[in-house]
Amino acid sequence: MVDPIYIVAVLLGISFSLGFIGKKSENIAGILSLLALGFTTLVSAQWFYNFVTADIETYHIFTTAFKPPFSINLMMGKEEALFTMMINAIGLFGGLYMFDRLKAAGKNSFIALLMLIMGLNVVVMTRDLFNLFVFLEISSIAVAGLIVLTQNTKSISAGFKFMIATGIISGLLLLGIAFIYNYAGSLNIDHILTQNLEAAKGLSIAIFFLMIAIVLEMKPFPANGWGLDVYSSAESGVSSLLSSAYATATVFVLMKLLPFAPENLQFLIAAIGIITFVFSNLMGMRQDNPNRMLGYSSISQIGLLAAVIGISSVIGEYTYFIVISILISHFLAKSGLFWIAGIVKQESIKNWSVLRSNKLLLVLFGVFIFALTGLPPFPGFFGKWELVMHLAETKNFIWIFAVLIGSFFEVVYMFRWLGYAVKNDIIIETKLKAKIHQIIPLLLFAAAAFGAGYYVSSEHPYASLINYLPLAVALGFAFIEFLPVFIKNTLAIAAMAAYFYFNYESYNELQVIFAAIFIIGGILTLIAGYAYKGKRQGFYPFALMMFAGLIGLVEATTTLEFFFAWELMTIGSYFLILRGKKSIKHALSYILFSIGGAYLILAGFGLAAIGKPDISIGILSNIELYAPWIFGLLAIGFMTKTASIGLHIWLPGAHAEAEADVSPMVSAILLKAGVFGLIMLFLAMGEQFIGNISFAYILSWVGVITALMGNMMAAFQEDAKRLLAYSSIGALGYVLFGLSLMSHLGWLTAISFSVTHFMFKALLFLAIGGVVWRLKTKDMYKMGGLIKKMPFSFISVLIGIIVLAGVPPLTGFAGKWLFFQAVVEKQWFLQGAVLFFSGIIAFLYCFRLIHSIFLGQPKDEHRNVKEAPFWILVPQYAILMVIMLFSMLPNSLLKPIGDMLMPYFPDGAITWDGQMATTALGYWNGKTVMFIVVGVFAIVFGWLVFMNRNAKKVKQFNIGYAAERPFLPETTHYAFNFFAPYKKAIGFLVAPGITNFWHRVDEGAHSVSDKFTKIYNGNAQSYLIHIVAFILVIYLISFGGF
Amino acid sequence: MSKEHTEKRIVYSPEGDPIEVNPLQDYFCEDLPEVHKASSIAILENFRNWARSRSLWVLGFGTGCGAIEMRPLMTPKFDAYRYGIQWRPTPRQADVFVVSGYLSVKTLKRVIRTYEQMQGPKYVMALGSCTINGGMYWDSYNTINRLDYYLPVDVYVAGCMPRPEALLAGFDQLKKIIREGRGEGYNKYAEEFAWYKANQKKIIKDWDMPDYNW
Amino acid sequence: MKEIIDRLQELYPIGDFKQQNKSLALITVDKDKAVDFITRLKNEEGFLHLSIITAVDWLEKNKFQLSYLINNPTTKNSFVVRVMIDRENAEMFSIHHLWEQAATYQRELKEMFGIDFPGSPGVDKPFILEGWHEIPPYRRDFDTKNYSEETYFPREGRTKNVPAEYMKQKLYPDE
Amino acid sequence: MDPLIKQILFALLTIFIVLNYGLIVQGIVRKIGARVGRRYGIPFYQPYIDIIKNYSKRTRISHGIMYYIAPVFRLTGGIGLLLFIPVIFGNNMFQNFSFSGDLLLILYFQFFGVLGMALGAAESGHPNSAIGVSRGLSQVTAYELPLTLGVLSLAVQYNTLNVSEIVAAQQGGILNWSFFTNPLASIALLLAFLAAMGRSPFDVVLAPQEIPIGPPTEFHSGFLGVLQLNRAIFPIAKLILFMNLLFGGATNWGELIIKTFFIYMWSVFVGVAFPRFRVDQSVRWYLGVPLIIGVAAVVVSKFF
Repeated sequence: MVDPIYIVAVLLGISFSLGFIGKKSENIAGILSLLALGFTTLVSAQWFYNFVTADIETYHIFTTAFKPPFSINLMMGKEEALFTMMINAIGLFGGLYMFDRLKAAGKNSFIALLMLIMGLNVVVMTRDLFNLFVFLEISSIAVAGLIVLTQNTKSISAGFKFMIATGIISGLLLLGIAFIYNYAGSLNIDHILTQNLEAAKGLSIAIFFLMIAIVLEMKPFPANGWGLDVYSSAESGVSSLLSSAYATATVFVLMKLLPFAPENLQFLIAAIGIITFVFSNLMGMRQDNPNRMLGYSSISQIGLLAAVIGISSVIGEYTYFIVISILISHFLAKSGLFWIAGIVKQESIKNWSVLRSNKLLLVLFGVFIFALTGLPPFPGFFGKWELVMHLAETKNFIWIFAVLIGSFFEVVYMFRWLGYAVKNDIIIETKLKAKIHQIIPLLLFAAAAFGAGYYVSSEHPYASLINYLPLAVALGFAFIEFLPVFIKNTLAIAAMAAYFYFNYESYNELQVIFAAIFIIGGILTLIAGYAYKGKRQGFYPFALMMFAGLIGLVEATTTLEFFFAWELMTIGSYFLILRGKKSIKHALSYILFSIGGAYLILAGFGLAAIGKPDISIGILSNIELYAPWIFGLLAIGFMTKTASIGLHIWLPGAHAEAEADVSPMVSAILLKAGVFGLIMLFLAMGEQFIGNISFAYILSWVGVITALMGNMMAAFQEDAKRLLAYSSIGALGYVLFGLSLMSHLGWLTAISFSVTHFMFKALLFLAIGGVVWRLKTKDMYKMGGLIKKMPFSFISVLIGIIVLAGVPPLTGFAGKWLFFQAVVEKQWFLQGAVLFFSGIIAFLYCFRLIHSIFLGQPKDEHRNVKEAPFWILVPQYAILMVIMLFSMLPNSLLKPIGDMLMPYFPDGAITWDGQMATTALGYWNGKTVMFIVVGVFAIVFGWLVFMNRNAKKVKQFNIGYAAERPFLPETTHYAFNFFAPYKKAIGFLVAPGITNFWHRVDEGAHSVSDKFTKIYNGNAQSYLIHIVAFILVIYLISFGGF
Repeated sequence: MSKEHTEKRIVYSPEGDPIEVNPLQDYFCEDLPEVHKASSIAILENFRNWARSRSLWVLGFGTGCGAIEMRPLMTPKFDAYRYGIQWRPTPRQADVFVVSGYLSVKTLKRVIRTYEQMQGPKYVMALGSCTINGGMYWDSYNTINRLDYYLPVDVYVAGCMPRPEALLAGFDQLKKIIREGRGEGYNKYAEEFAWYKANQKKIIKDWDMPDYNW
Repeated sequence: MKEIIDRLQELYPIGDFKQQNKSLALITVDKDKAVDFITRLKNEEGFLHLSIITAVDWLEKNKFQLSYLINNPTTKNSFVVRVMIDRENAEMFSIHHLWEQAATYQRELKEMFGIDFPGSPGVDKPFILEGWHEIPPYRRDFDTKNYSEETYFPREGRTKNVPAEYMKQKLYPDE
Repeated sequence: MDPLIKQILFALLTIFIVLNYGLIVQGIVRKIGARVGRRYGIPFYQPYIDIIKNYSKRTRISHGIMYYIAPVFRLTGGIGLLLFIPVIFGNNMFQNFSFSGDLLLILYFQFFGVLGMALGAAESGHPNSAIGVSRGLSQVTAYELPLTLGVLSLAVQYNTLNVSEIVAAQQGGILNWSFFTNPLASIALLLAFLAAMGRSPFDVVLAPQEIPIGPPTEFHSGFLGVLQLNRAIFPIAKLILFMNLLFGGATNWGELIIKTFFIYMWSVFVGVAFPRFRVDQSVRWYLGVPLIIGVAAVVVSKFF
């Protein structure tokens, strides 16, 4: 193995030798520097590899013949190897990325780069305090040199502020070191640590200065204005060095020096860190400039790390794992994002739509955003999970709250940015061209993000259980994007079918039901994808990712697997929703609600794991502590997905704007993920109480109001898909109510209704999607009379609405019947009556849907429209056949579900006699009802045909029109504001109160963020005052001044 | 009404292809009426005629001043309900069209349209001298003289205006006609359709509807 | 009434003043000054209400007479302002800017007499008649009886009687 | 005889009796209305003549397939509803097909015909039809709420949703009728019944003078004939249901006719006395007093 001293030696040597190279030979200088950096990267990588695989001993380097504390010594351990590897890598690839920029600035810039990296390497490896100070100085001077690469007022003033600030910091550091030397009589870290620090009076002041200097290097809120100016004005490549290399080294220094600090100072550092994390992210929401936004993000991430390190005594041995996983995510993602920002060169994130001109960059951008926000499968995900778990374990609930709220703020602005990039309307003509030396680092870092994710999860005791196969298949589709839709669709269907075929036997009944909804339902909706032409890029990886998540939910045995799958599903569906038209706003609100919900789930799982030996799902069923809290957190988390009232505002837009086959995916299938979660929760935890009131009772009302409001709002929509989306909200209210009944019949209702809802909602969304496909509008009043043009779609919608409305003899009635029996049995009459009422309101929108689109007056523009594409009809008719089967033989659906529920709710089951269902209260025979209705219908129909056999077919305006004639179909088709009188009577119930509430929350957060951002006025003097005031305040706090 | 609605126009399909719309052809059924033979089974047809005569549903369409004489029919004093006569609001469900008084050309157009929208067998009862020979408007530039040139009239009730008693007598007469199987005015209309249409078109200059309004 | 006219006599060439009764007077004004005059009556003399605009066909004089009946709601006096216009290419200035409802009267006059009011809203749209292609029916040179006989299939055998004599004969044939 | 065939024959008999009863009662009600207005009025058999007349029409037009089968839906809804209700208590054969479902099936099956009819009316393309449907559906939602509460209250009282058992529980004297044992639920149900019958003041759906009889405005000839058959059967089926729920059912046809006739009179008298509500008025009205009575009924039967 190469001695690590050569890292320093080579870097120093090359940078000195660059001085001898002629003025014109920047190329040679550059290549030499890169070679040097490559060498150092390899050296540290080799050390790291050996540490990981061979578990070798820590290596010490002694610079002179004396042993420490009489000489300076360096150390190469596993941590050092990792950190130097990261620093060298960013030096190498950052240098490569900036190659032509540095070359243009002259060879001295290469020297600055090499000095920076060299300095940081030593900062990491050294065990000597003064040495640390010296090399930190060298690095910061090198950084200042790099900052002023861009010769404009902004960057020069930023460089000046940087020098001033680091000057103060160095002064403090030096002061601290001097005092320590005075009291401890040594500069060697290990040596000082062996002494009894407590004993030395006055040493605490010394350590305070030392630590505060390091903390200031991390740019804590609010004394970080100087850092932000650097991020926003320096070259992107330099910012990436600063954010990734410099900050990484600082984090390591903090870890190294932490043992110096007494317990209370450690907590103070942690508090500073978490405050920085929350507030920087809060202010990040207000940013429009990408570099400055990334600056806020960098500062916040480092703040989080400082917080984690600060409370390492609480977290214990896992600190290292958490820090490393979060840091690696940050390191890779932030450099990548800074580099992309350097290529895009847009001052406002709104203009990032230009990124669409380069697909590769767009994909990389997405990967980095996900890595940064801690979504799976990237390492940050596991870091955040472990962090929350350990904070919960030690009951630091406020910390959990702070971590999650800060992360949530970060998600807000990162995904807004991503949304703008993928979907914003601003069209900029320039085609982005990235040079090859800029692309290579990006690609390598993106790959490293995946690799690191896999590595980190393999280190984790439970993460290694996660089934990566579905995710791998989904990602695999990213590599066959060049294939036409037909092949990809077939492959996707085959993959899902094969997965189901090989696995379903290992599922229990509940899992089979939901796996069937997820996978068979998924296959059905995928069939509609054959209707698309071309390549349909960016659809299959995400669709399959969503299904991978759904499958993961069903299969999850640990809470970590469950959460992983939940996040995966969220990501996939986010992109599917983002594909729709005008989706940018809706997709953002979708991801925000989903991630907010996911964080609640995370917190819930964290609380659940307190005092438990493992994290299997089963721990939910024997919880002693905080049970109502856990139940509440998890229930609300799941209810964001089922879009219960209050949490529903993301749904209508998201589902309505999606594509023809995506709407059924997200509406008929995805929502069931929330149902599955709730079922799991109820099964595990049973009834929970707040005081005397049962949670189930509260949820029953939530479900009832959701159903009522969902249905009522659906009745007043003009947009067909929005109508169906609101109807989904209402239907999920039914399911929630059914579950909250906590009885056999209630659950039977809920689960069978979930299945039925999947069928009719998929049917309706596909049929309406087919109509919209042909008509290119979603407004119902612009349609009309399409029954003659689209008879097959009409039949689908007809059957769909009959099932939806629950009118016998079709299978929808089963749900209504069961539900009524369950209500009477449970004696929740008021809820039952309101729910029945909302079921009747469903008639309103059902009729409106079919009337406005298929009946009434055909429009002139639609004379030549064709029936919906064949492949969109195929799944509809497959579903239709199943509906007919279940209608004829209701026990083929209900009996297996009832049997499945027997172990959980043995009382009150239905007795079956053939197709005759009997409960304690009533009875129903689906088959005879069907026969009677069909029989009577046939006879009456025969009679009518006999009477009216020679009826004259007439055209659309042959109507008795008060002796006049209609003139235009548009003015004759009564469809707009169809339920005007109804709206007049009870429209006040559907005033957009909840939407307004969330808007106000949004505005409030942004205006708070605005207030705080104002303290950064760009003035060096005020930044100085911030720093001094900060030090003073911290001093007073730590020494009891307050 | 304004003319542009009856002229040809171009609309564009969702794909942007032009579609030519010819309102008269495209919105209205263009077929001509057919003659419907009475059933050859005499007893059946007699039974049906009895039912038709006992259930006369009148279209509530007052064309002229005579409409005011129709209202008292439903009051306790005359009570036409007892003869199975009642008013229907839509031509689709009505059997008898009572043309109550003078007809301007403009109204005639609506009357023809409405008459054609009724389902056969259907009957026309014309009130007052105006429908017989023009009455006091015999030399007006805008009022027709003889209704039977435009529609097949089954019963005329003379007078200016006829009182409700006369109307009842008219209904009685109509019943007799129907019972005897002579209430085939609508078949006559179909048989001599060309002649009726020519007469109608002679005075309705801007003919902006199909030849037969189904 | 007379006082008003006396006052305005100097400004407008007013001819043929005739006090029909206590509250109604007829006056004739030149076509060019008519709108000006009516405007003055409305704005300064309180004749705020336009009751009707109608026309008389003076076939023999080859003139149309337009009569504007305007009313002062406080004094309850009315003027009939008469304007004589040529029968050929009959045309008159519109007063719809004074009273909106004038446009309707003007539309009717255009249809029935063929008097044009350029600028009046919707004056060319058919008002009552649908598809009328003859000369305007209220002109005296339009022979309505002849038109009716040619167009509307008169019933043969229609006879005319003097009602009183006919009824006498019918009821009391012996006397 | 095969029991199934016997059952079908009895079902046909039920339909026949109810059809005739429905037509005659229609005529009688109109006759009573005439006599109240001091008119002589129609002959009581006038509804028969009207139906025969409509079937005797020689021409008919069709606006499309849904329009064509809408009357079939409507009549199937009426007949089906009748067949699912146990008509005569204690008579096995006149229980008809009530073994195939309980009260809930009946409540939901009502809508089968309504929705089918609404679809057909909509296909006629007439705006007045669509307006009528819009009004009708709005009104349905409103009166269903007190109706449901009343039914729930009865279900609690008798602890069953089986109509036959509800009737059985009311046997043994007038005072055992739900009308007396559960007056609040009865009031709620009878108020809902008014709109269910579609008579004034809740007849804005048809509104002959305003939207020429609303949904069926384009129906005529044979189509109208089928609708008229339904108009005879459907109200009687509803009457029988209310009789079963509130007035102890009937043990023979005579009792049935007397009871249903008086229940019918309730809606007739209200209709004669009150003018028509607008839709928003009737919706608001049903969400007021009847709703409160319904809630009270449920609360009372749950806790007392």
